[in-house]
Amino acid sequence: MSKSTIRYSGRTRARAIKTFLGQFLGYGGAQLGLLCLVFFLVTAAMPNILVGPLQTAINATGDFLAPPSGQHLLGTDEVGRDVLNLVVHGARISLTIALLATVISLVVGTTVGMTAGYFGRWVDVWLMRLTDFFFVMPSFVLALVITPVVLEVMGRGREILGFRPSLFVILVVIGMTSWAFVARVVRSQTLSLKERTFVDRARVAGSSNFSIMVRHILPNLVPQIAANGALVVAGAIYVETSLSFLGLGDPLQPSWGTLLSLAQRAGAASAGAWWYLGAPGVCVLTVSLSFVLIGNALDDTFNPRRRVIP
Amino acid sequence: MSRRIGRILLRAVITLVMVAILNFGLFRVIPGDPASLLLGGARTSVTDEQIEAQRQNWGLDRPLFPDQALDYLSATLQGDLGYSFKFRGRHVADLILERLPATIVLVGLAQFIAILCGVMLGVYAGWRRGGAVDHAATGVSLALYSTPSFWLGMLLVVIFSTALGWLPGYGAYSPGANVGSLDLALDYLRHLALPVTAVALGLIGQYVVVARAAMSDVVTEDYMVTARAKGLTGGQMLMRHAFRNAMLPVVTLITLNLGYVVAGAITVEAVFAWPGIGGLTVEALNARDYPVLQGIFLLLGVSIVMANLIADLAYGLLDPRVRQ
Amino acid sequence: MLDAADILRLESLQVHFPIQGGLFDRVLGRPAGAVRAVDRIDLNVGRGEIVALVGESGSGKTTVGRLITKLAQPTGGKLLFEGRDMTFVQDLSALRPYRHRVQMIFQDAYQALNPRHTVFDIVAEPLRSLRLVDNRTQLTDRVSEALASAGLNPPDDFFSRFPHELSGGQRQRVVIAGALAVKPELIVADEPVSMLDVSIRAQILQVLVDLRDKHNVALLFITHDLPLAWLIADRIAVLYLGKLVEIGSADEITFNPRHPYTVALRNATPQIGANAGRAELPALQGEVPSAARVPNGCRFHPRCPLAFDRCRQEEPPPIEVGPQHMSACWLAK
Amino acid sequence: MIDSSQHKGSLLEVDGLSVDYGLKGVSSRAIDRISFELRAGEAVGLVGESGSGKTTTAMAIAGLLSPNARISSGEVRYRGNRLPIDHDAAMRPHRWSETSVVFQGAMNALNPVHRIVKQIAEPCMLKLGMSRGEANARAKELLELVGIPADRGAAYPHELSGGMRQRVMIAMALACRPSLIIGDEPTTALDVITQAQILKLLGELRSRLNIALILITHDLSVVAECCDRVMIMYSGRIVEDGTVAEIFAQPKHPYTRLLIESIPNPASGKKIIRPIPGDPPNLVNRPSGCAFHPRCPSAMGICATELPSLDKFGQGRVACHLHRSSQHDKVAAHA
Amino acid sequence: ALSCDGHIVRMGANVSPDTLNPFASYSNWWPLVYTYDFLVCVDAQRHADRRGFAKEWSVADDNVTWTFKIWPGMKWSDGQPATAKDAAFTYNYVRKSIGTPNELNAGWNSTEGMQNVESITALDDDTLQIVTKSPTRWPIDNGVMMVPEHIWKDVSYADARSTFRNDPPLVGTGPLIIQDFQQGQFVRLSPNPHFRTGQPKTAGMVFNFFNTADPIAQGLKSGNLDYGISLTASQWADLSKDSAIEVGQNRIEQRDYLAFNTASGDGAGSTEALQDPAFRDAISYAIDQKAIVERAYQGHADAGAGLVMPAAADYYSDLSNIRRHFDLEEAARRLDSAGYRDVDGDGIREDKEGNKLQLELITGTSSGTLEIPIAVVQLIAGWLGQIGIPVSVTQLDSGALSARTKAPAKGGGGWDLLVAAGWRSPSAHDLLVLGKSADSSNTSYWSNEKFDQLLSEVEITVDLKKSQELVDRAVRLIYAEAPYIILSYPLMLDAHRKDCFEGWGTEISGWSYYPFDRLKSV
Ligand SMILES: Nc1ncnc2c1ncn2[C@@H]1O[C@H](COP(=O)(O)OP(=O)(O)OP(=O)(O)O)[C@@H](O)[C@H]1O
Ligand SMILES: Nc1ncnc2c1ncn2[C@@H]1O[C@H](COP(=O)(O)OP(=O)(O)OP(=O)(O)O)[C@@H](O)[C@H]1O
Ligand SMILES: [Mg+2]
Ligand SMILES: [Mg+2]
Ligand code: NI
Repeated sequence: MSKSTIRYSGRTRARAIKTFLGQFLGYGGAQLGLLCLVFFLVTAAMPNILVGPLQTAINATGDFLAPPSGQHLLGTDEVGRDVLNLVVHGARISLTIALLATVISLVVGTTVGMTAGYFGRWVDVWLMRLTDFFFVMPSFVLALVITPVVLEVMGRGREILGFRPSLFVILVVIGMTSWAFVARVVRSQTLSLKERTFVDRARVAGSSNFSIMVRHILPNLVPQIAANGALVVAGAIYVETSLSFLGLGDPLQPSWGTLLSLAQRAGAASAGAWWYLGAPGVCVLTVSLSFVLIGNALDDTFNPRRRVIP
Repeated sequence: MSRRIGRILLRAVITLVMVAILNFGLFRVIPGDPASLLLGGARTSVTDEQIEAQRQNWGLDRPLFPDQALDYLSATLQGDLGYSFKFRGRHVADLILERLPATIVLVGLAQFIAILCGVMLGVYAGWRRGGAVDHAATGVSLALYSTPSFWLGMLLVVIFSTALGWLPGYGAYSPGANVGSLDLALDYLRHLALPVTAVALGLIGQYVVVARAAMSDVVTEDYMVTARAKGLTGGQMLMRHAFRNAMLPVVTLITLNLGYVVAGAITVEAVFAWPGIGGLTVEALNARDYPVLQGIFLLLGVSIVMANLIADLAYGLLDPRVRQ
Repeated sequence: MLDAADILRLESLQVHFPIQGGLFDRVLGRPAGAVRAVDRIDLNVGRGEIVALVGESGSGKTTVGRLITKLAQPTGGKLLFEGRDMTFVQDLSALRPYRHRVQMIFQDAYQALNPRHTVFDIVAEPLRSLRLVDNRTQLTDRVSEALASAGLNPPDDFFSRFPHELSGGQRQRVVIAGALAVKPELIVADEPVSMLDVSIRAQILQVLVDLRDKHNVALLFITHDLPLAWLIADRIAVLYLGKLVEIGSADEITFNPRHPYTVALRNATPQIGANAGRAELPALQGEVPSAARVPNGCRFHPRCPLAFDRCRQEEPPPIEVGPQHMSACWLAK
Repeated sequence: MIDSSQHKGSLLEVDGLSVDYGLKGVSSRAIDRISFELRAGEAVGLVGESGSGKTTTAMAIAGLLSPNARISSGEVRYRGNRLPIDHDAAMRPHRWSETSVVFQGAMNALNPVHRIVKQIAEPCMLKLGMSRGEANARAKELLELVGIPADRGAAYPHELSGGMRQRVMIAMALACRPSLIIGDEPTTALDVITQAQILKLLGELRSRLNIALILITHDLSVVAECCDRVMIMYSGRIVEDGTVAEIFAQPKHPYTRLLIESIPNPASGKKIIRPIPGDPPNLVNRPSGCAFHPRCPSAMGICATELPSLDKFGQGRVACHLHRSSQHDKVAAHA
Repeated sequence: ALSCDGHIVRMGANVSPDTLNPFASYSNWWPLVYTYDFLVCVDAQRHADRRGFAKEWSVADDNVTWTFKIWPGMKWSDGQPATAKDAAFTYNYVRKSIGTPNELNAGWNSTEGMQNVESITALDDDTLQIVTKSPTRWPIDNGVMMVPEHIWKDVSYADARSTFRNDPPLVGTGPLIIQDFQQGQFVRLSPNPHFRTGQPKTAGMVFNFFNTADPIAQGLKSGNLDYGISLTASQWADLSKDSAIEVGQNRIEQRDYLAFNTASGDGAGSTEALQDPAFRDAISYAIDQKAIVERAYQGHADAGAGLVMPAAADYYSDLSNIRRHFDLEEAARRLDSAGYRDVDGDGIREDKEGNKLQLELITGTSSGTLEIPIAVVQLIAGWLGQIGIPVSVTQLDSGALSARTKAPAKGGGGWDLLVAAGWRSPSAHDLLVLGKSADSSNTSYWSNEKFDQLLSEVEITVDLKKSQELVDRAVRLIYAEAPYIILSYPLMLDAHRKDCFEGWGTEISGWSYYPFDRLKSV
């Protein structure tokens, strides 16, 4: 009998995943978003195969700020590097930052929001004041504060998994500043979830607070988290870009944000170098749009109320 | 009702005190000594003694806690934000007040436009969910929502200023324009056009998304069926019954964003060289001008807390259920 | 009534939910109001006894159930389980043995099941949390057994279903199975059948009665339906605004009610066929007062057709009006 | 306008009405060829298991079906005229002034952000062309009528108890003096005392204003108390239709009989009555023949293959092979 | 474009004045120098037609007594007479603050150099005498701005160095008077009606300040600006195509350099190799200054060599006889022979302790007045990588950068390589201060007794020839030891429109101001 149960649940999961995927993929937005994302992921996975090694000033081949041509499909930058090459290589960092920062902020935000909402009272009051504070704090101020901390922790000049400290700074900053938003959403949802009878039932069944939070509340937060996750991704790419804009990027590993800020510093806008500004910008736009589309579709899929309306 | 207001006020006060305390600490953790930084920026030789003298002058040599912290708190309570390090001789409050109008005009106007257009579009899209307007509005607004607004700003400059030359791309006025001339207002408006567009376009997306979601929730509510059963026309149902209910989440967003009116759109202001709080923030940040940064941050904190306060109170007005 | 066989005793148990006082009130030390949801209730349940708790909506029935299952903390009085004082036990590890013996069937079967858990997980949850089984085989056996006894046959058909794949009656039975799986000695059943149509309703009642008959399980059956209470219970307790106004054997309460509120309840029950001799009393007037503003004197007096001056000033104590029949009314004697 | 005398006072005629719900491409028939007639001032109860299509029938008559519903056959006539129930705009003049609805959950059916007096006054202003002052006066009058002090009119829905909200809904339903009120389980969530008050009120108003009433409930005793006639629904079809007295005294359809038998009755002794075995049928693939046959204690071979039609039987109608005059003899012969 | 009707010169610049108080200000002094005169205008030493507060001056044979003749009948812009007493007041105001808690050492008018002053006195209204303790060029080199006594006599030291705002309109003796100042936005100047050689021809001048160069280039193109400075190479190239615009590039006193962290003990870099002159020498061969100028500066710089930049014409030498040439193989060879070999053959060299070399290069986000193009860093990292020394780059904002490059004793250090820039006056001391032991501007922490001695000798030398020789010795010494590798001397890129004004000069330098006051409408 135990075997049959395991078989059952295995089959159930598979069935649930299948119906979920079926519904999810039924949305045009989800298809489009996934398509874009897969495209960028592939790009990020093998930049060297697609456009050759990353160009720096030392192996740049083109003219300074040459407009798009057959040789340089997206033109060149102010040191003569091929913009297409830069954009393709930038995908990896930008996507990593966006995804990891999103994970950080979702984990922190969900934990804080759920704890505050579930325990209430003074835990709630102080956690939410803390949240308010991070809500108020401008991300770049935080970036300046924690840069030395991260450098200290990582050791000077070290790399972790091939990423340099400045990337970690950006990751941590985005993670830290964007969780407040998630925490608010999660908390309000938790407030209503914890009043559900099934939580009471779990308590009568002898479950601990931790297991109630993990087994009962968390799964019901999934639609919220999925929907907001998409917004956080868009926000993360955005913040990464503006941090680079303030000069906190890594000049040897250009992300799309760094490229935008380089373009700005080189005076691309007033010199009319639209390709230099446009290429990374369109990439940022496309990726965050595809996440928003996927998040929208996830929200629609998970939200039974939305499903009824055609 | 008064209980609710009391509770809301208490929360606001707690947040403000926390903002003030952390405000003090945070800016002192940032590496870089303002004295050496500023003096080092000069093209003259600076001796260590000079730096030390400057540190003394600014009180930076005293222990962070409690001396500097208490000084800061007591002065802040008295409304004295101190003098700027960088712009020597200027009261921080003066500096901020000087820049505030430009930011409020820019972001305020952009918010106004975005709220107007975004809410209208979003409400209509949610009302006719699945329709042509819905698809178009949602698509465009999602795209706008995902666009970094400073990039949008740069594009606008490249297109409308550099390439077409229709509108000025930078600053708030034409250099050398005569003060007091009637054209000045027109000139100001022309300069305002592009930055306002950039900020507003970025915001519209948010409003459309939220208003649409709220509206499509409201449409499924049972009282909308009641309204239909009563024989109301579509317009009557929308205006009399759906709109006010759909406004609840939108009001939250509006007030949250209103808090940011003060902070300005830092990156957009940088792109357009708009003389607002955003520019001041960047300058103060580079110079480690603690008093100014603290002032801006305090202002931001206060305005966000106030905005939350307004949100809570407005909620009470819109939704009688939370008035208890 | 000091029956040694009593499994549960409530001694002047009360719950006052504070009405959140505002900042100004707190500063000024003004006392904030309280919802007197349950107001000094004395009640005992014997082993293998079915006691029905009836009353209007909002009279505090569910709250009594939540007190017994330790989901709410009483603000006064005592909760004795087998003579042991459980009033202040709150620690999870100390509560576990109690949870093992006292279970609750929740009012709303749609709310009480986590939509993301399978039936198996739902029923197995208390077994796992209370560590009642050692291995997977045992667990599966216990779950099947519980589902089967709640009338869900064959059990493995339901293991992998999610709540939304069940009909209302099946859901209600899953909730019941969850409580039964623990093999408790006392079940608080909160309106387990109010939302069901007659056919499913009868099926579930039968299961509960069987439990008592076969396993000597005690049952606190909460309902607002007097005929239903009569049908299933040995004794009936009538609750009005958080206070027990009458208690007695099922037949006594049904056919010989001594409190005007019980009479009103009985009269209001719609019946099929000719309703001979129904209008003993004029119908009740007015709304149920809020539990936050309990009237002085007898709390029923504003709506009582028989109220007189004493009712408005003094609260009547419970008076013995028959064998095991108490009524809190000045007119009961 | 067709001469009303032609219709012998019949107010509403439902003729072969079927409604399908489309869900993710699968369409399921919620009600199937329902026909009945309602006279002015008559109260009819609609009873059946959960999911048998009671709400769907009511909403179809009121033209308030949800967007994924489709009327696949039949029509509804009101005072002899066809009602455009699938056309929102065309229905509009009819709404509330002729047919009003008391929705299942009064909690959600009232707009939470408007004062109740405003919500009651709204149809008066729109339908009867009253001024705001007149409408408010009328709203207060209506509130008094349903037993709510007029000064409570300034309250918001959440400030009222469930019973009061239900009465506000009823007051609202009466606002335009309709000829037909549809009450969809107006008392399910209420306790017996409040329920009794509301039912009494409805009964009084009905006789005073000659309003026809369709009362949906799963509680047979409620029907017994305040209806003239009952229609029993099972799996999207009407299986029996007759006067209250007749049906409770002599149920013909086995389902009706089981339903009535399972009501506890102190007079008949303390005994839990054997429930109807089995589960309600699935809408997407209904059992062939009579939908009740898998659970029917007196099912015959024919029940599994042939759908019994709703035929006149005695004073009412019944859809069962046991009670078809032609079939009757066969059954007898069988035995 | 806007019409030229206003006859107001519209300037675009990117560093905004911090305050108009010369005792407190130290950022952009451009607008201030139009209003206040130096005693001897810096231009005056090279351009005969430029004069400062003093019309002429002389020094006695003892080399310590200086006599200055103030312009007779000169007036402050408010009409009050401007005399030698005002000059004496200004100097003594600063001098007397020495040793007080509020010593005036913060702004342009600073006590620097005053320790060497014996006395400053106004002999009469037209004559000022300065006596120094030892021979020095300070009396004519100093940058103290002459302020009117009748306004400043009541200002306390504490106020003067911090909160006194000196609100416009100012009172000065310069050609253009600041009338209006909006922090971070603009400064408006109008002609001084009492200017000693007659009122300037234009109707005034407006400085507009921007944080980036984009608005400046844009303003020039659209005709909203007449003059713009700090342009990027791309903008400059773009503007040079416009026929209404004339672009220019000028030598300035900035040098962009690569510094090694030569500290040992606290604050040392990741490897002791940095302290080894042979290692630094070898690396110098791997830096191609010509390529840097071509690629990173797009030609708008002079290739770096020694400490002295070409703009400091008095001391410049291209060091041709000792200059290292770019040769990666040579660099590798020298590394090998100095003991930094790739022993384990993984392409990365090890230091003498056997640790793999991995250098951290730090650089700022904005550095000096002219930014260092980020391509410089890419090139350096690339070349070092090619000779087996991997380099990681950390970009820091200016605050963090200054914190990390502080002296180890003050908590700085811990980095390996630094790419930075400095803009100093072309005086002998400022040129050499980069190598002075324990000086805050010596970011390599390099310390050499001989160099320090040469520097202190230079400080008390009045004779140009002699100081040139001393400077040359010091420059060669530090070049050989290579704590710094000078990368380039960037050129300042500017442009002006030709349609409204004429009389634009050709030369611009941090220490001479561009003669905008002499512009005339077309
Ligand atoms: N957590 C709480 N805080 C404040 N008041 C509460 C709380 N829980 C219940 N009450 C109040 O206590 C009273 C009794 O509620 P309870 O749920 O016990 O009623 P009930 O008899 O179960 O009603 P029903 O038949 O509707 O289920 C009500 O007035 C209710 O509003
Ligand atoms: N919007 C809908 N979309 C799809 N199916 C629906 C929809 N509304 C109702 N149904 C289905 O149609 C059938 C009839 O529903 P209806 O609401 O008419 O039942 P009911 O008799 O009123 O039941 P209850 O007593 O539970 O209110 C049910 O099986 C239900 O699941
Ligand atoms: Mg209850
Ligand atoms: Mg229904
Ligand atoms: Ni023009």
